Amino acid sequence: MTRTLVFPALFFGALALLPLMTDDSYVRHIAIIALLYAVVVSGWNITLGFGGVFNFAHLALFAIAAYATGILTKTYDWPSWTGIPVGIGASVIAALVVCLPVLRLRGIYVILVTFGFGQLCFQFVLNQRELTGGNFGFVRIPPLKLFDYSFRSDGGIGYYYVALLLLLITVVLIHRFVHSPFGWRVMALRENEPYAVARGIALARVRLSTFAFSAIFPGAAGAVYAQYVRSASPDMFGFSFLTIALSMLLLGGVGTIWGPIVGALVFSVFSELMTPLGPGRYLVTAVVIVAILRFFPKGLSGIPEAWQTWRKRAHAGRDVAPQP
Amino acid sequence: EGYNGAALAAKEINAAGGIDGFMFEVEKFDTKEMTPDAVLSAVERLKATDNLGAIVTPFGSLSGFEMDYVAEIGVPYMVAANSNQYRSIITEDPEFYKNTWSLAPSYDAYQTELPKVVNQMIESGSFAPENKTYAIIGSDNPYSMPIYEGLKKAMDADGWEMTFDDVVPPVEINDWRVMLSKIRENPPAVIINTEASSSNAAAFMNQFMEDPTDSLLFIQYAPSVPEFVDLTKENSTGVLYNMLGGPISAKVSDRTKEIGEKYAAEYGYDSSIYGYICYEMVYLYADLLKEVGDPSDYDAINATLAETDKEMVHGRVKFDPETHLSIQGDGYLPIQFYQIWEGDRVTIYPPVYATGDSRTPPWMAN
Amino acid sequence: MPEPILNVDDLVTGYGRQPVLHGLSLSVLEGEALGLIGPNGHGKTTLFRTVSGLNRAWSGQIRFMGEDITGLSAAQIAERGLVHVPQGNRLFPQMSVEDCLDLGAFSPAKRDNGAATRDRVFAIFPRLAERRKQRCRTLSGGERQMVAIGCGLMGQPKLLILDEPTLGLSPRLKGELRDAIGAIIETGVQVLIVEQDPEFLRRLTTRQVYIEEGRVREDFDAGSLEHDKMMEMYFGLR
Amino acid sequence: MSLLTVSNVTKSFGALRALRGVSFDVHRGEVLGLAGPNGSGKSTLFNVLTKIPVGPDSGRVVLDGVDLSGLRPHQIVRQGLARIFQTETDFGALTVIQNVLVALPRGIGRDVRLYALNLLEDFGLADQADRPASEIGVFDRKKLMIATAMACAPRVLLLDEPAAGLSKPEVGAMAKLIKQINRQDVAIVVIEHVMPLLLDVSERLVVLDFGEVLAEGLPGEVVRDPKVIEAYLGSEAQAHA
Amino acid sequence: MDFADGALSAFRAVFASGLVLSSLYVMIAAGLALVWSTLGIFNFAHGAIMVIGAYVAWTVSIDLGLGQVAGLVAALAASALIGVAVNRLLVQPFLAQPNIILITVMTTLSGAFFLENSALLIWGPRIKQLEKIVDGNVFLAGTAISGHEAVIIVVAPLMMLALWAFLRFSWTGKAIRAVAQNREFAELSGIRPERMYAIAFAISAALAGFAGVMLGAIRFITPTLGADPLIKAMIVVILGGLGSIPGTILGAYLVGFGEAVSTYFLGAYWTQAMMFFVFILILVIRPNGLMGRE
Ligand SMILES: Nc1ncnc2c1ncn2[C@@H]1O[C@H](COP(=O)(O)OP(=O)(O)OP(=O)(O)O)[C@@H](O)[C@H]1O
Ligand SMILES: Nc1ncnc2c1ncn2[C@@H]1O[C@H](COP(=O)(O)OP(=O)(O)OP(=O)(O)O)[C@@H](O)[C@H]1O
Ligand SMILES: [Mg+2]
Ligand SMILES: [Mg+2]
Repeated sequence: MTRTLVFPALFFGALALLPLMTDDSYVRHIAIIALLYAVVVSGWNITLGFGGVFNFAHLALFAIAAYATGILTKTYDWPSWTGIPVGIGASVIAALVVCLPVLRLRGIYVILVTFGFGQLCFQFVLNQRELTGGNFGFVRIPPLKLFDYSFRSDGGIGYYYVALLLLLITVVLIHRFVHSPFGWRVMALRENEPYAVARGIALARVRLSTFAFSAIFPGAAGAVYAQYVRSASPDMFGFSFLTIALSMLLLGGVGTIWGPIVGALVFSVFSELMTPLGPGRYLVTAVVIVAILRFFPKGLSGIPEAWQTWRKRAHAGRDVAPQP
Repeated sequence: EGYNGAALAAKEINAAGGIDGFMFEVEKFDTKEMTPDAVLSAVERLKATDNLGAIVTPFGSLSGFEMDYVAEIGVPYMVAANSNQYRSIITEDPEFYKNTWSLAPSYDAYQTELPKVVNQMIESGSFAPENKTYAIIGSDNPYSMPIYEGLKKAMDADGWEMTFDDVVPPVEINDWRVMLSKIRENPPAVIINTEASSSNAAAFMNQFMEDPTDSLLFIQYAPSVPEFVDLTKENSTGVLYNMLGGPISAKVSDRTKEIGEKYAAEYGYDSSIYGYICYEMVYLYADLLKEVGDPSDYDAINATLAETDKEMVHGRVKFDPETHLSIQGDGYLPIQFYQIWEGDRVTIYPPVYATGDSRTPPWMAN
Repeated sequence: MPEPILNVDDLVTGYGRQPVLHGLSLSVLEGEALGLIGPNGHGKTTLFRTVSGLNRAWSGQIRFMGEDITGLSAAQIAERGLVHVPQGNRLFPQMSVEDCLDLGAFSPAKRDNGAATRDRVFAIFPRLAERRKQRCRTLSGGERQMVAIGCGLMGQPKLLILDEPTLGLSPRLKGELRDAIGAIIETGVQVLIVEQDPEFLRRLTTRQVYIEEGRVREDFDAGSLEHDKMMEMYFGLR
Repeated sequence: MSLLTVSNVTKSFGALRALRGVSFDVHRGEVLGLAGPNGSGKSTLFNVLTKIPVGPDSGRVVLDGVDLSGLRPHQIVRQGLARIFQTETDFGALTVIQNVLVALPRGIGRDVRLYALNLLEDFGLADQADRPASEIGVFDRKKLMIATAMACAPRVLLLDEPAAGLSKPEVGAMAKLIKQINRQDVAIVVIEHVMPLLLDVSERLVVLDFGEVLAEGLPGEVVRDPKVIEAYLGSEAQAHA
Repeated sequence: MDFADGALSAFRAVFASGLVLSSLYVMIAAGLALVWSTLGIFNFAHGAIMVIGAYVAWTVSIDLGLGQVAGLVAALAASALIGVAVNRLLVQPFLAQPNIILITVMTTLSGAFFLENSALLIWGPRIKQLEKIVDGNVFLAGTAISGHEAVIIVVAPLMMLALWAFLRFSWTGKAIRAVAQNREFAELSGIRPERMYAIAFAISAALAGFAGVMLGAIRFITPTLGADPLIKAMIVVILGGLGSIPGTILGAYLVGFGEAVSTYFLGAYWTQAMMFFVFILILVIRPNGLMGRE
């Protein structure tokens, strides 16, 4: 037990100390965004990785949470601390709505319908310009404030710790999920749907719960994101956010607790480093994604295992890869 | 192109020995997909840049939300588009945004001037409408919508009657036929399209010309983009458009001619408006620096910037202290109306800058 | 002693890191019909898949009619006349029986004889002729097994490998299938069969091999005393 | 006494009428054998009884006085009708014991893990409890599938070809297992083509052909029915049995 | 103008516009449907291949001035080559993996980004356009359309028909379907899956290239030219249903006419949202598409 806690403790300890080591606001900005992505992608991993449902509306949930937070706290003057609950609420409700058609669908159809849902939201945001700011985005969202402490002060350090706290909660929740009967049922449905139903698992209820649970994370992250960058833009429904998040997930490894987190952090740093390449960075990114998928099908979190396999085989003195 | 323009200006200034020993360096900060966090990353990287003197850009984001961040840095920030958005934010607290100044004027004139120009054409005989009807198409984005609404009001006030009204979403539109055929059912004297995307507008132009009606065609702004003519070729002859804050025609302005030639010589193709403006921004900054002497004294530079009164490629620039936009109108930045004729852009309004007369579009020559 | 038509020598293979066959050797002699038996999950199917090129051999050698075929692709091996009818197969679910059979003779060299071979298949399995236009996925288990064997025959095999052809078939179909396979052997095609039912094997094959834990355990001639003993020992059957 | 009553159940796939009005009873505590040629509708019958994936087009299914027509598939399982599939199925990524745990109904008591371990013990799987299900052998996977069905606390257990592909000794073990389960007051319906097993375990036999009940009665009588021999057994096979 | 007249001309406009759109969608969906309905792989790079086809045609026929035929040939060759590369690099290596659907979505999306951004780097951001293969306008039901579009209206369904016949009757076509339905059994029958995949992808990509060339003359060539049509084509083939070429054709005409009708009656404003809404609705009612099988 104590040993299993060493890695998480080191990980969060190091992250908690990061602001003490550097006060470069650029580094901090990247860190905040990366942490928020880690939360979003971890949430996605619940439906996509553990649940085996290709929910491509996940990033739309993130965007919906950002818009909901923005609109309620700016247009309707709700206090800024309601942002996270509002984001979670909006995201969960939206997730339940997307889940309904998905109950009947499979495979690529799920991808397309959920993606279609995102597009529908996108169209809605464009069309309701009065409410959402149309394609220019919704701007000047009030920043997060608690007891007169504006999280914008001190170079956004408050946001950093909020994001870190969110990630910590995420890890704890997902860890409990994976080791709970609910989590096993979700995985059982992924493994074999008819068999799961034949063993008394209520498909609709479990799936709806899965969606609702996974929606908590983009909901919270979307709210903080909106309050941090102080805007929500319709691009958030588009392909670019989606592919960024999907790359993170696949890069880190689907269906593991730490995979998406590692993926999000590594990918964020990587894509920032690539910015100077201009459009060329897309080429590099695309190549890297495909290469990772090709050589580490389980993502970065599968590397230790792949390494072990390789070592074992090297020891055994076999040279041929025995893949069928 | 904005970057190219700025780089060209910096190169010239450096070649001339710089300003008070300061050499200029232009660095590009990519906002990637313009997602909020990417724009913010660009700002953060800017912040971390040593010896940052000023930021020049056509516009930092569609929504203008980056201004808050730039305001915190305090560095002089010059933009040249998206005025409505910037204005709406700045007027809330002009003092807070004291470093942000727009070389583009307010877009209000887009809403009002068209009836005057049409009347001028009627007077000059180049347009003889059978009746006073018009069709209008709006494009649903925060830039075009006020113009669309304003134009409707202005036309109605001038006694025009609307026969068709529709709004298109801010996406790629390739098929205007259904809309055009509705317009053709009842041909109006004037067709107004406020579509801001040049390729959408070009598609509209081409499809209109498949079966043109006896109507004057006015497309707001989009035809000013060079590729509009490439894409429509001879189809575009006769179309009207207007532009605020655009360079004054090279035929009447030496400055425009000079920059345009330099730019073409350097990069091998003609610049769009942003190449000109960013070029001018760098020169404007050079003036400020000369006066203040210390590039790190942002407050002084901003204060001087606020006092700017300078004749530029697009007219006389002086800022409105309320909105931080350039003042528009008589003596300041003009609104210009153009008519495309065989690929040439003829300024037909205002008379002072006109390079030619308006003519009856070829499709309605009979 | 006749020349072996198929010779498997010291074959090692498996899935992932897990070996299933641990140095298996076996040969099919000219003119004989060989049967394999053995408990579940001990590598019979894996052996067949490796022989026909679906799985790769980790080490060892497979020779067919004197040629080393280790490492060739399944398609290349099929072209040489070693045809594998896999276990519990779905066929091409959306295609008609006829198309399915035709594709069995895909390689250009075999296409020419396709029509003639098809008539032969229909002669052996008249039920398929009745159902030539039906989609494979709607066929019953027994019919599907017939189509699978039919496809194998379309490949004009020199050696036909059948993996549990009676799996899940009704007793009656089992009997019919046995007769049909008998008829195929009559036409001079050599067979290598895996089957759980020793009775079935005993009536079709001339020699049986017992496979356990990825190795050939014992080797007997049918009807010998040791054979009966083995049957009793492992199968509780007299 | 009838525990499960199936009356006049029909099911069509497009033009194909897979079940054409099937009726029979399953008595409390008995093992009922279900035989019939390939494609006669046996598996389809199990599918519609459990509504996986969909229920019958028409007809009534009553389990211990409860009409199943209004229930969803998972509710039917909870009502006490559990099945295994014709091919081995499991939740490969979960461990053996988790496979059982997900199938346990709620409120079975506090120590569910112990309960599950006991169940696995009955099937000789307890020593594999913490291995991923994908790593255990074929026969064990078949047994695991039955164990998870038992975890649902069924009153009627539907077995679809439990002995297909098993070697002779394994068939014997399977027969023993079936009888053992039956002793726990669970009625069993077993589909099987492996005649020794079918005749060994079943107390009554129903034979389907073309989606209709062809024969029903004591095994010894049914296998001598000429209609059954003609449609299902074939002449020689009967001699064996 | 009286009411009947108005209704008639409305009908004509909708008909002409719908026919042009539908035919475009048929053309774009053809290649997509080939790999999707046979191999079950959704190639998100299809739109990007179209773009490259259009650019190559532009370079050869306009920039180098070698004429339209040379441009078309070069575009077909280039896109077929890219198709083979997409298959080799983005599809083949992943076929053995269990979540192949998700992985190919990801790899082909990456491929699309790669191609689009390569196009941006090679040809720059400036919009280009190809010449129409026939000049002048044609009147269709009293509405003017360009001659080029008339050609598309005729060619697109023929293309689909040819594709259908190819898959249905030719040895290669049957083998492609066989590989998709049961790869191992196909191998045992002597079919080489890699070759069949390569052929299918090459043909599919060549069709994309052709669509790109045709489209490049009536729309404007930008690196993202393919994005919007790809989404429409996606809707088309999904509505059509897996494994159903006739379904794809039906889907294309439904989407095209649906779009025209909706633009007329609801306005362009709501049409996009409408499309997605109806799309989701149809899939909820018919989870395997209009004419799809399981
Ligand atoms: N695709 C696979 N991946 C991993 N392991 C496999 C795979 N296929 C088979 N195995 C394992 O390989 C071993 C041998 O299996 P194989 O199918 O060859 O046995 P068999 O003798 O044919 O059994 P049966 O009589 O059930 O057909 C088994 O332990 C099985 O679990
Ligand atoms: N989903 C389906 N769609 C179409 N036809 C089906 C479907 N499921 C089963 N069938 C058909 O219904 C008939 C009965 O099938 P079923 O699986 O019930 O047979 P069975 O008696 O279990 O045969 P076996 O002993 O071979 O398992 C068969 O002809 C089969 O092809
Ligand atoms: Mg086997
Ligand atoms: Mg069955």
